[in-house]
Amino acid sequence: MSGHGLLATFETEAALVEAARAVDSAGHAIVDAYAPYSIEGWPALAHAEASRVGWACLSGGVLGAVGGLTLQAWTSAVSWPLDIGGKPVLAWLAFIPVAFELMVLGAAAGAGLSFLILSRLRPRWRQPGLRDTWPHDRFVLEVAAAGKCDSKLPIRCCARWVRW
Amino acid sequence: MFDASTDGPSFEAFWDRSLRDGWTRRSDPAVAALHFDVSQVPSSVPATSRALGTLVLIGYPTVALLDGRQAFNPWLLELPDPVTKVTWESGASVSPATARVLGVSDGDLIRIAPARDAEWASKATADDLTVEVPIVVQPGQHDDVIAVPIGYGQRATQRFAGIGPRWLGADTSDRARVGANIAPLLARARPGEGVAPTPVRVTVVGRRRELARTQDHSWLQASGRDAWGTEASGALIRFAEAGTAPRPTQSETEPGGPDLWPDERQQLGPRWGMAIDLDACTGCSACVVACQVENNTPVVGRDEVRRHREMHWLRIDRYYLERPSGVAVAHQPMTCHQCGHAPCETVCPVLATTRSSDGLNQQIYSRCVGTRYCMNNCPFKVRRFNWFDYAHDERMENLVLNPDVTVRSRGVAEKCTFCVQRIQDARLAARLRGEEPADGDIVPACAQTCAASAITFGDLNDPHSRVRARTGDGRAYTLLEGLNLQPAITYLAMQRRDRSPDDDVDGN
Amino acid sequence: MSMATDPPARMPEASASSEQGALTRAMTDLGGAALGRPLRGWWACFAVAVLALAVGVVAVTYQLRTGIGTWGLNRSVGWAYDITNFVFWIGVGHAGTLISAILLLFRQRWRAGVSRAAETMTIIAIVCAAIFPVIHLGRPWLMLWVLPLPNSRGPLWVNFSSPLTWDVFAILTYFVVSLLFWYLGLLPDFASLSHAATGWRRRVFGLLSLGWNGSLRTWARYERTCLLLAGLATALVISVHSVVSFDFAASLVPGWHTTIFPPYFVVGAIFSGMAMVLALLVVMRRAMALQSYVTLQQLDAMCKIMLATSGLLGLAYLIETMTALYGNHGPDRFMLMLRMQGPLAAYYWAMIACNVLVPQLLWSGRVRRNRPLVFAIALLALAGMWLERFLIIVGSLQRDFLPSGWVDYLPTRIEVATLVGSFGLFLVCFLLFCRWLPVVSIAESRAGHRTRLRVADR
Amino acid sequence: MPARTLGLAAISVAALALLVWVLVHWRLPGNDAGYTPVQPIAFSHRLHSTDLQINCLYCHAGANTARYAGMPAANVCMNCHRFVAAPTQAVKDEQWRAAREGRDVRRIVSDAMRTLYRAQGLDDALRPDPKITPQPIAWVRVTQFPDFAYFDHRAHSRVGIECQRCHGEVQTFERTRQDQSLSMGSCVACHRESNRQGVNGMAVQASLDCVSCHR
Repeated sequence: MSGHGLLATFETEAALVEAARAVDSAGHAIVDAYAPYSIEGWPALAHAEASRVGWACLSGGVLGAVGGLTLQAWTSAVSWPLDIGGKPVLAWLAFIPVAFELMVLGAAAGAGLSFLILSRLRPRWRQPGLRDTWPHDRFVLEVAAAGKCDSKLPIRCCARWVRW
Repeated sequence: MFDASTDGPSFEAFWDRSLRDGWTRRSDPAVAALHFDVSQVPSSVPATSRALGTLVLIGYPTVALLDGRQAFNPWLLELPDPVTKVTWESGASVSPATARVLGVSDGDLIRIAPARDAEWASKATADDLTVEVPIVVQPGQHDDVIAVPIGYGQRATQRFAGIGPRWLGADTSDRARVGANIAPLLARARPGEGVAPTPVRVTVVGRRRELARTQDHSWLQASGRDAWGTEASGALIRFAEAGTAPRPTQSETEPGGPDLWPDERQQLGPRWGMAIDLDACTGCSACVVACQVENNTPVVGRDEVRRHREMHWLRIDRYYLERPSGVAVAHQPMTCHQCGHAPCETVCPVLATTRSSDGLNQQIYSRCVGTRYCMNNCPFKVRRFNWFDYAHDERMENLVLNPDVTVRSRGVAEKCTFCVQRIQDARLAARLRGEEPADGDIVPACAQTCAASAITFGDLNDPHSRVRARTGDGRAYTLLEGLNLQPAITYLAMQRRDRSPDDDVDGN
Repeated sequence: MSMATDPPARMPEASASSEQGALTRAMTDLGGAALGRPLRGWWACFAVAVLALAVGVVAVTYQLRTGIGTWGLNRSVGWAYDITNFVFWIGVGHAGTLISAILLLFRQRWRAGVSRAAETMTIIAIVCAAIFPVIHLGRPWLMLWVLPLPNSRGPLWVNFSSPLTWDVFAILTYFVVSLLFWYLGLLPDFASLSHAATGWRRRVFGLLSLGWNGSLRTWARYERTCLLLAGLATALVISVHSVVSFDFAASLVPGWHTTIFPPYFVVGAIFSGMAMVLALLVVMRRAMALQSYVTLQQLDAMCKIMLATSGLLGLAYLIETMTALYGNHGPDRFMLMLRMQGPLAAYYWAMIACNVLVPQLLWSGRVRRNRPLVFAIALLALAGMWLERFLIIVGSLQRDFLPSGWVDYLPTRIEVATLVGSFGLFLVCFLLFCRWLPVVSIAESRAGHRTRLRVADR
Repeated sequence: MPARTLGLAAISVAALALLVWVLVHWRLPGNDAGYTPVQPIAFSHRLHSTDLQINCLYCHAGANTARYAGMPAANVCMNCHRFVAAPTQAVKDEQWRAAREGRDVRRIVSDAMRTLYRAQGLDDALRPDPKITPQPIAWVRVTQFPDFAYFDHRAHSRVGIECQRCHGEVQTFERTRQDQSLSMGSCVACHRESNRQGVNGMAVQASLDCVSCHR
């Protein structure tokens, strides 16, 4: 994607939110914002898509539980059914703890991995783009500009144009 | 060699025999076995009243060492005495009352010296003759008697006194020899009369030597905090009241109700089982040694037995019961019950112990990782653990190992297998003949050795087998029925007519 | 609106406002140690911890070379110090998950200051715990056999009916999820530290931050992920110690075979974990000058949790007693009598004192504010919980069904040294954490500032 | 093509090659199939079994009657090798050479046979040589079960399982090797299969109990 964007820096959360509202109502697209902590209600404000982490979590959990039950049933009853204390080979009651743990493991792995992948987080020797100049104690708004640098943006702050 | 040998007059015969046996016997005056003339021992103790500290010493041969001729055998040194359950020691048994008077308990060292009034004991020799032995409090013993096994304290036992794993915590204090020799005290008694009860002086040393004992709790009576143990084990061995027939007994709860799961495994083949007649069992412990020899069970040494790590797969529990007529003693051989619903199997994470198609609880050493969970969960506590590598470094010693039984490495659990190697061999032999093994074809080492034929082994699924017949006996019961373990061992309860106190002490 | 026609190389510096000043201060305060600021008394503590660890390493090495026989176990008591320590450390670990997960779900704001330390403690405690089931094996080099891995033995799998197998999965899951949760919490802080640091620290922290750039989209996703993980961890915190208790409850040893164990173990775990967190925080707060982040109010809240769990524990002990008395079941009554009067009676009463009686002092607000006293109570609680596990394990094993199997147990020096070593390992890891990572979450502290400012605005 | 793409392609090829290698050579721990040690005498099963049609049981006499098939003692070899001391071609060459040189035919002893004779303290003419101490031939064991597993040849030969089922096409081996993994898995797989399909059309009961092999 190529185009222009504006990075505006604010000193307070309130200023950021205010500017974002103004930018949004002026019809400009908010690309993202950068903050030292999470701001409540931001996804609604920036029209961000619903997170897919929850679905990944659910899928991981289902996969873990089903996989766990299958593993146990297959190894105990199909692959090599052994007589253990005279109990049935398909002692499903005894399979619950491991299936439960694998469900939790799968769900956690689903949530964690999907978060990292969706957020494009991975070990990097060089920090990408903004990361190096992002001040850890300030707030930055990133707005996409449809046309040229002279687009009128309702932001009263120090800002700079970037090109990407 | 032939000159020194004792194998007959002809060299030809000597040569053939030596070649066949692979060994020959030399008569060496230095190690000539002493033979104890048991017939010389009077049948009862003269009941004379004695001053405090003066007791009558009786030297008795133990079933393991006899008069000491077998003191060169570590298997027998580690064999628990049938009554005292002491190993690796010649403990001085005294009655509980005498122990109270002396102010001693198990393991307290006492010094036994010739009585002052013994005309033959001069001051000097009396000191030489003094022996130090630990106390064993023995219920049912005569108050005036101190009984010490003979045959111990031989210099040759030095070789085995220190047997056992070497490690930081190993107790090396008493590796001189096994037990103390009381023969000099006895031999000097009444010249010409042989071995006789000897009046001795007993002094308390004030030190202790912990007994290497395989059983610490022995009473079947209900008393305070041990009440439940009593309840459980009181059912194990039933002393019938006079004149009544013993009924099959039950443990602390009702016998197992309906199973939680359907028993879907109908056994088509055999189910090996054992019936043990407690009335026939004399506690002689030959089965214990037989099992040890057959199954390559290591001798662990005095220090390890003290730590309660003896490895015997088969043990004989000994219980006391206070009866009006005195203390009754009961023996109960105890080994793996090959449970149908084995608690050990359920808990093993790596499937090292599972149930075989012929109802054996199979323990696979090569699979065991050593969690010891099976040992914890075994209600009979018959599982054993290889706490160390009980080394078999010496090639000559390895020749006594049974090649049909795996030598277990460090860190694995083991237990009685019903001599599965014999079962497998017998089955294979029968199959090669084109048939199944007949009842009595398979004899485990313990059953083979039992002089009283107290142990019957066979197929519980065979309606005509002897073991099946014994399970139908009126005395038959199984242990801990409330746990619904479905054990393969059936006990035939002891029947004892209770004597009245007026009965003759020596009668039976 | 001012617009820079010539973009500067770095963002223009903004003047310090109150909010921004607070944010920056949080950064420098909390990241101080990580950025190389020396800590008071750290080296002394570290030396002691390393010494304890060395003792343990020597003991374990010797034991692994020689055999489990170097422990005082015997034919009846197959578990003692090993599994006691295992259950103890797993229990200690529970506080971290509780604080970071359950309190997050319940939106307890006060957890922010203490969650990082508690979570770290959890992870270290799981490691300390996991060592014991491994070294307690007769043949530890075969430990992978407890996992259902492909093999050439048939293939021969594992026994999924065994509580030990459940344990393996529970502990592994618990460790992975806790580690994930902990690392996710550290991500924003790594980014901040990388920004503030120079040289190799900047590189390392940057690598660890996975390229975190504070994007609010990521933040939103992050919060959602944390919430999901908190929900999962809550289920875990209940399940893990329940599964650990199944080791006992699912067996048939009298004194183990009890349905009350799962809740009883979980409550005990939280109790001991809170005690450990309190003991650590009381010291850290003073040594690292964290008074404005770890407040008295937070310590007070944790004391109250300890008090509540102590009450629940007392209730569990009482229920055990009542069940035994009313149940008319021989084994239960026997175990009760044995605990109260048997060879380990002193342990039992010491446990009651440490776990039930002494914590009652926390009813008093003055006691809760007295930090040395809280520290002492916490240490006693830890001792009491260790005793409880020891009593359950050894006390039950040494007197089970047949009197002929009754055998007493005495630990060896090797076992005691292993316990000392596990504390050494714990302290070494925790001290390293204090030295190299922010002990209080920077991001959460900033969010806390924001909340406080908002409240002040209104 | 830019260097970056080339590099990526090279890495992909290398990774693929590695994957193929791993898949081909993949074996689980404990699998000793293919073990072919060098023996003190270059004994050829192909020569003896295929070319000369000597029955397996002639040397491994225990396979039908005992737990162990057994290794033949040197005197079993001597039943033939008292007379056969060298390959036919070598003997023929010597005859031809002797005829050409007009001398008596010398006894030819191959290196392998010399080893065999020396092991029994014999010289080339099969006379006892007092200078040589007889030493058993130190054959390197190829198929070895671990000490904790027990295998009985009788039970298997009784139902007519051929030697080749476990030992491979031994009669074609120049140097003896372990043909199959003989891991526990291979035993169990064969037992399962035999229970399903029988052996030589006969129904069998091949036990899957652990104690069949582990005691």
